[in-house]
Amino acid sequence: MKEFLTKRNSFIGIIVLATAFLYSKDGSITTSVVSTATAFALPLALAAMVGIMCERTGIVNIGIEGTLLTSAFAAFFVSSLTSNILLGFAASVAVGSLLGLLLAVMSVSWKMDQIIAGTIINILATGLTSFLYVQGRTIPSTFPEYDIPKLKDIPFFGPVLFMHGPLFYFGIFVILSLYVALFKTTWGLRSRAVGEHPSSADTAGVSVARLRYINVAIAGAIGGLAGAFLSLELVGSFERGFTAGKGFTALALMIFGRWNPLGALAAAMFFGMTQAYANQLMIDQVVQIPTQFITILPYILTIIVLAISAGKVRAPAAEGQPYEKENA
Amino acid sequence: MTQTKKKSFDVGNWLIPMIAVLIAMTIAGIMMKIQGADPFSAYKTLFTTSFGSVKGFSATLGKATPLVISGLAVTIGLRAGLFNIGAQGQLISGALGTAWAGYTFTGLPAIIHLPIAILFGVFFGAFVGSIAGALKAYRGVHEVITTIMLNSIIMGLSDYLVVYHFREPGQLLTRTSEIQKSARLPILFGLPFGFFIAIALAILAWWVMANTTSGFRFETVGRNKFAAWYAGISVKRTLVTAMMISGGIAGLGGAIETLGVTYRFEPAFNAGLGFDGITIALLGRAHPLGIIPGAILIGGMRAGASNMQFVAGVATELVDLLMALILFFVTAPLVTRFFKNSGSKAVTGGWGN
Amino acid sequence: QAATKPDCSKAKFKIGVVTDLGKVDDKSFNQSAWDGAKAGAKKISGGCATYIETTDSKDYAKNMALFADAKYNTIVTVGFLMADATAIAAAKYPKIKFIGVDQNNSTTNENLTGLIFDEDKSGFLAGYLAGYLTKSNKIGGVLAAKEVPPVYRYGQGYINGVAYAAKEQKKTIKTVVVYHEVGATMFSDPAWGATTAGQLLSQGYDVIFGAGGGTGNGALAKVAKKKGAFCIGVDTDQWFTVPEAQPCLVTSAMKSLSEGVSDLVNLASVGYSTGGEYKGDAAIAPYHALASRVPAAVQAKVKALTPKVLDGTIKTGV
Amino acid sequence: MSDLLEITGLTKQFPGVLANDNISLSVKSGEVVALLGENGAGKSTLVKTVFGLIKPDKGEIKIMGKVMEPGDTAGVIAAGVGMVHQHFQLVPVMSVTENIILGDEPRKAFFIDRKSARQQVIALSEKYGLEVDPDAIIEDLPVGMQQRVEILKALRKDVNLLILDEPTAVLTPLEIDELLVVIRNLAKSGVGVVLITHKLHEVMAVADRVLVLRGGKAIGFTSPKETDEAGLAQMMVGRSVVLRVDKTPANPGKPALEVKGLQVLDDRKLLSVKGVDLVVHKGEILGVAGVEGNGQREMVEAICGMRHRLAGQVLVDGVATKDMHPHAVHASGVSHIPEDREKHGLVASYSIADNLVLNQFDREPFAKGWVRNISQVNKNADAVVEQFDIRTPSAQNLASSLSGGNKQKVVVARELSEDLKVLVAAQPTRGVDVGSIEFIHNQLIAARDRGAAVLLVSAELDEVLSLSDRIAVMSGGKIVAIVDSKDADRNYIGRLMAGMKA
Ligand SMILES: Nc1ncnc2c1ncn2[C@@H]1O[C@H](COP(=O)(O)OP(=O)(O)OP(=O)(O)O)[C@@H](O)[C@H]1O
Ligand SMILES: Nc1ncnc2c1ncn2[C@@H]1O[C@H](COP(=O)(O)OP(=O)(O)OP(=O)(O)O)[C@@H](O)[C@H]1O
Ligand SMILES: [Mg+2]
Ligand SMILES: [Mg+2]
Repeated sequence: MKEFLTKRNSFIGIIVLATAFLYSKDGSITTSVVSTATAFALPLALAAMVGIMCERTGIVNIGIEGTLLTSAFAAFFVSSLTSNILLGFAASVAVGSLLGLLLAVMSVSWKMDQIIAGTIINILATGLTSFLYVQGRTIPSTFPEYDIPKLKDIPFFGPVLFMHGPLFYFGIFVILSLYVALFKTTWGLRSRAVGEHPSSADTAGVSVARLRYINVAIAGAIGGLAGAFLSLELVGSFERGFTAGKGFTALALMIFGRWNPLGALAAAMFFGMTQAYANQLMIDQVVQIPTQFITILPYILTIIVLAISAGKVRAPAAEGQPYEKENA
Repeated sequence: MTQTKKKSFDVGNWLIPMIAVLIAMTIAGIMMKIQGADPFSAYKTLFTTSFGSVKGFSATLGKATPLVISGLAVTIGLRAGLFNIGAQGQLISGALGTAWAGYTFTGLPAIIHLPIAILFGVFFGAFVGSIAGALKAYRGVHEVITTIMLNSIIMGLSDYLVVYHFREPGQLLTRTSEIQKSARLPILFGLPFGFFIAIALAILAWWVMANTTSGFRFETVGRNKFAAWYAGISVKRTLVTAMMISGGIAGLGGAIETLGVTYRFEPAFNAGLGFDGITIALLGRAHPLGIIPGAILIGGMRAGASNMQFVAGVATELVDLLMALILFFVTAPLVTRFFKNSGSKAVTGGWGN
Repeated sequence: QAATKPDCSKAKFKIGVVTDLGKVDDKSFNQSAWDGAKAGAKKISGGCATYIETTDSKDYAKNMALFADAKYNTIVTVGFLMADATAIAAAKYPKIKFIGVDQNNSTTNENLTGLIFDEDKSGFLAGYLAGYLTKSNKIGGVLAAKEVPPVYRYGQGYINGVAYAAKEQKKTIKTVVVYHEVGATMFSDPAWGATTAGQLLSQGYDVIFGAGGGTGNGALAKVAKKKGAFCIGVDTDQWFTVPEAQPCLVTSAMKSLSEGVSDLVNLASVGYSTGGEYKGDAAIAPYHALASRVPAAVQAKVKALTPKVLDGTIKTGV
Repeated sequence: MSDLLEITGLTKQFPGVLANDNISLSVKSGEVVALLGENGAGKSTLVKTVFGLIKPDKGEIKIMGKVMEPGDTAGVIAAGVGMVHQHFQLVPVMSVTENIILGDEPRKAFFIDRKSARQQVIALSEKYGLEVDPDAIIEDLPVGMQQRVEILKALRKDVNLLILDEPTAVLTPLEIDELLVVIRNLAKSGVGVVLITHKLHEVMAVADRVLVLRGGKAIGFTSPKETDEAGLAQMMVGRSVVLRVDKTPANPGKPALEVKGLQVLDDRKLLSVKGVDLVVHKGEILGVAGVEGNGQREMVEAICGMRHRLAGQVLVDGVATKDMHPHAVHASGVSHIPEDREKHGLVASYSIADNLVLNQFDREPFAKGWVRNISQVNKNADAVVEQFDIRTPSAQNLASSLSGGNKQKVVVARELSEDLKVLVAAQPTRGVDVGSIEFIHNQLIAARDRGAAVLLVSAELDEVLSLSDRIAVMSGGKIVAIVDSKDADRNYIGRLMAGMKA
């Protein structure tokens, strides 16, 4: 935990306190706002996990947006073809990991510039999904909301955490296990070593290329999960430009969360909260300030928080550089 | 950097992209067939309209101009080790500033009005850029976050300003009044004047990076900020300056687009220009001159898109696909290997430094 | 987008549609306009319609010129953003009949007709219906940016419609419309639409109006998952365009875009053009399967109110 | 019994450099083979190839009779080979324990068994008498300590063959003696050892056989019995080398560099320089002796304006210099050979030529006002490469392609290639071959004789003793004694360094 519970993150505490205070004033509204926030947050958090997985092993992945878009499309397209959302889910995970592999081929095997590789994936995704998209298709159903018995009756936390669909729970599970895996397992140790100082890992007999391939592919699969969550659980449809820049916001959240799964989750939650409250301000019509101000609030807050907490964030050192054995 | 300078004069560096482009176009052609359009007439249209006629070529250069400039903005950032995703926001603020100066000041001769309007654009772009720069240098906030956030902030803010303050009288749309005649960029030999500015700027940037002490400072900070610090280069100041210049250039892009093409500010007008800049910069391997051919090529495809759809029924998305394929084949060592076995070297450093 | 696009080069009467940023299959106004043009073309002997999808809002003029230079007889331009460009083109090509969808037209060019709608009226009717359907007395809307005039008219009409119903019933109903942030994604952000709709639902809002391309559709899809809640679509009868919303879709606040376009195209084909502005019909869609959930009394009230609103005897206050 | 290691006809060509040219070598168990050679001779390349880090162009490598797959590091490790790398192979942000167990972690199911890992490390460091803090983060450790970790990493598994690439470059005399004992014991227990070092007395002390490389070629074998240090030096450089520094007595002028009450924090924000006063006169070399990590680095960086001065002053010719402003300090006539050449000294992706003007690129003649004078930069480079004998095909090559010693030469050359008032030299000959050491030493003395005040900081006690006119002993962040080199006694100073009251 120590990577994550730094005093820099004290703002999380402030949010919690603020929420608690608001809850004491109006429970039901606050509950609904926070549960909305989680819905906003999860896809962002999952997208951030894609980035963390890759960058912790030294691969910059700027193609998250493209991965989300393509896999969301695959999920929708296959579900509607086969009228089976499970197949759709499988498809999106498969497509996600395929894009991961593509990134791995370009950046690990061909040692291409990784930002370029990611950009290629993004443009390709926009073009392909829009090109293959056929209107009028619909999916048989979406993943239903499943309220976890007992837990759902806990005031506040029930609605916020335990009244969602299966992909939501799965997503949370993935994030938590990624944290554990990264900091407690041998796989995590080796991955981080590869991301920080590949030649050390190499000289210790860890295959840099292999580990990078595996992790980037898994990251892609997580992107697939995020895409499926959007199109099969949250919305139940697909549109062009469906992911609306979440993949880029995720990059910010990843750095905001200092390449730590829990950090990124918190950052995403913070982001979701500001969005949900922005909506709430409109709903309650308390303020007569222009909507633009409300909508840019989250972004401004993010910058302010980072400026104050002066996150001298440190990226994995070997990130972005292809590994040449010879220079070991 | 003596290295990079040699690169651009090496024949292989021109031949390989050519072949890469051909391969990309072949694949795109196959997709057109699948989609039921005729690739040959499509490409014929593309070339006759975008590169064949003076009118068409002028249109192409018109599209290429903002791409060259925003590509240049991103390139300058990359040189100093900064990944400026915020060209979009900087470009928009520049466009708005210029538009305001363009329609507010009346009765000025073009000689005075044009430069003033352009300066406004450069200033606001530079201002937004330097916010990210300062946050990076003095607070250690990563430029990728700040620029992504600033993009959204600028989007909302510019919109607020237009809706509540600068909106054209009696206008429903979110847009400003049209700029004065005196603030419009002329057409030179049937070609958009802005393009000449863009090229001049690219050459200047290349020369500065390769031959001046400032260029050397940028490069050094970009490659090893500790060595830079040891060598007595003010890392903080360099970071701020780099982002300021990068933003200023992006702002100039917005200015030229406003003064030469749109004649007013309207949010939709500048959509995506800054992001294309990233693609262009990478296509040009972050070389100030290297970005020009890429910009012209993509500009041509953008200019010819609707003709291809009208004449050959090609779906407009194919232009995006084509862009992706070209970037892929130009940068992937597939083609390169075929000639000399040189792995492509990275132009960006991740979020490191 | 696999469908091959018609080639009209040989046709006798050529109709060209220039879309606003967007595609002819956007389930929304571009699509309706395109359908209208096709329908119109069918009714004309030797009529043929085709389209160009604008990808850069600086290309409006260029794209119209493509049709004009190819001697097209009628050019349909879709969306309020193209108003100016269309007016200029109309002046430049007096022989060609221009139809500007969603475009107010103050010009005197008789070859340009602005096809406009009182979105506020259909919005008002939808709101009125909502006012009678709500059990929680909380009514919401999830809309694209309010900077877009038609969207704004829908929203205001809706709010006032609810107020009108509330006055009739002598009760207070809370009405809220949440607008998306203006910008590139405002019509294509279903995730936001769905999540925001969810936020409203979880606070007891039980009738929700989703208006604005994919963003609105996202809201509809979300409401469809909530038992007992109603949702209201926009522009066309979305019972057909957004089937996933059928569980909640009680009606849609429509403007008869296709009909309007098709009518004007046919007028044009006989060489007639009204010039000025042409008011297309506003209406609300049939209840379809949800008729059973709308009390007969309410259906009657709406039926009675509709003509008064449409002919303006009842003001929508927009 | 068969050879542990058998290399036959190994050849490796790097762009522009034939690093290894048909080299053959065999190592028996229980034998210590030393590799000697100038910087760039190909020593590291040879051992890296053995360890599977470099794929050879030609040649075969057998370990314990088994032919090795080129580039199969894991296989080599499995065969019982351990290696200490010249450039530390440690993950800076990770703990000592994590670094040592990396690649073969004790585990419970998927999880790392941190407890037993920690115990392993403690046991290991006791077994070999190399003391380390298992929980310390590598980047917080002084290089000497990092070197110990690197060695422990190699010794962790019971190795049959141990390769050490310049393991003693950053160790203190005591540590070196300890390490040599470890090596001898390992050999006794049947381990084969390949040792690369530039310190001839170490070779004489432990080596059974010596293979000398020059320009990638194997010049031949010898052994301590057959020759002496001078002989070894001659064999590797190809000419006779003066190993003892002979210099005229200094004639100090007035104070050039004055340090008054200097206090400095280290990276962990702990007070590491606790009030230092120093005076270096024109025309003298003041050597600072001390065990690594006693504040020398922080002191040097503070003097040179690279680290904030918590308290105190640094004066050049009586004028106070600006804090935290390297450029200003440099402009006032202070040159600085930084301790960490890779981090501060060089821009790896720059040409050698650009690196040679790194801190004067904006001055005449390398720039006229705003414009750089590239041709001058290149002219300068060709001259310096010639004069300082930097081994490279061209001054336009990237600095990253240079061997360790040659990188150091580039930095030294740059700092000495201008007339200077004060020279601050931190570890100036670390990892440099005897030929170059001689050269650099002569350069330092020449600078002194030109009237420069030289502040020499080195972990090499011998270097300090032989070069300095006066010696300051630093311990625990303080100057504990300043003695005249004439009456400086090795053991006495050694004890002071170790922090004992003499
Ligand atoms: N190699 C380094 N070692 C120690 N600190 C460094 C190093 N590089 C950068 N820094 C820190 O980052 C800051 C940026 O360096 P910079 O040269 O901009 O400082 P500065 O010279 O005080 O800036 P300015 O000249 O604009 O006041 C420095 O103040 C220093 O604290
Ligand atoms: N990755 C590389 N690419 C290009 N040249 C290289 C590379 N590694 C080493 N060289 C060159 O090969 C030659 C041998 O290098 P090597 O590191 O083996 O020398 P060395 O004997 O270890 O020198 P030192 O004593 O300084 O460590 C040098 O000229 C060096 O410049
Ligand atoms: Mg070596
Ligand atoms: Mg070496």
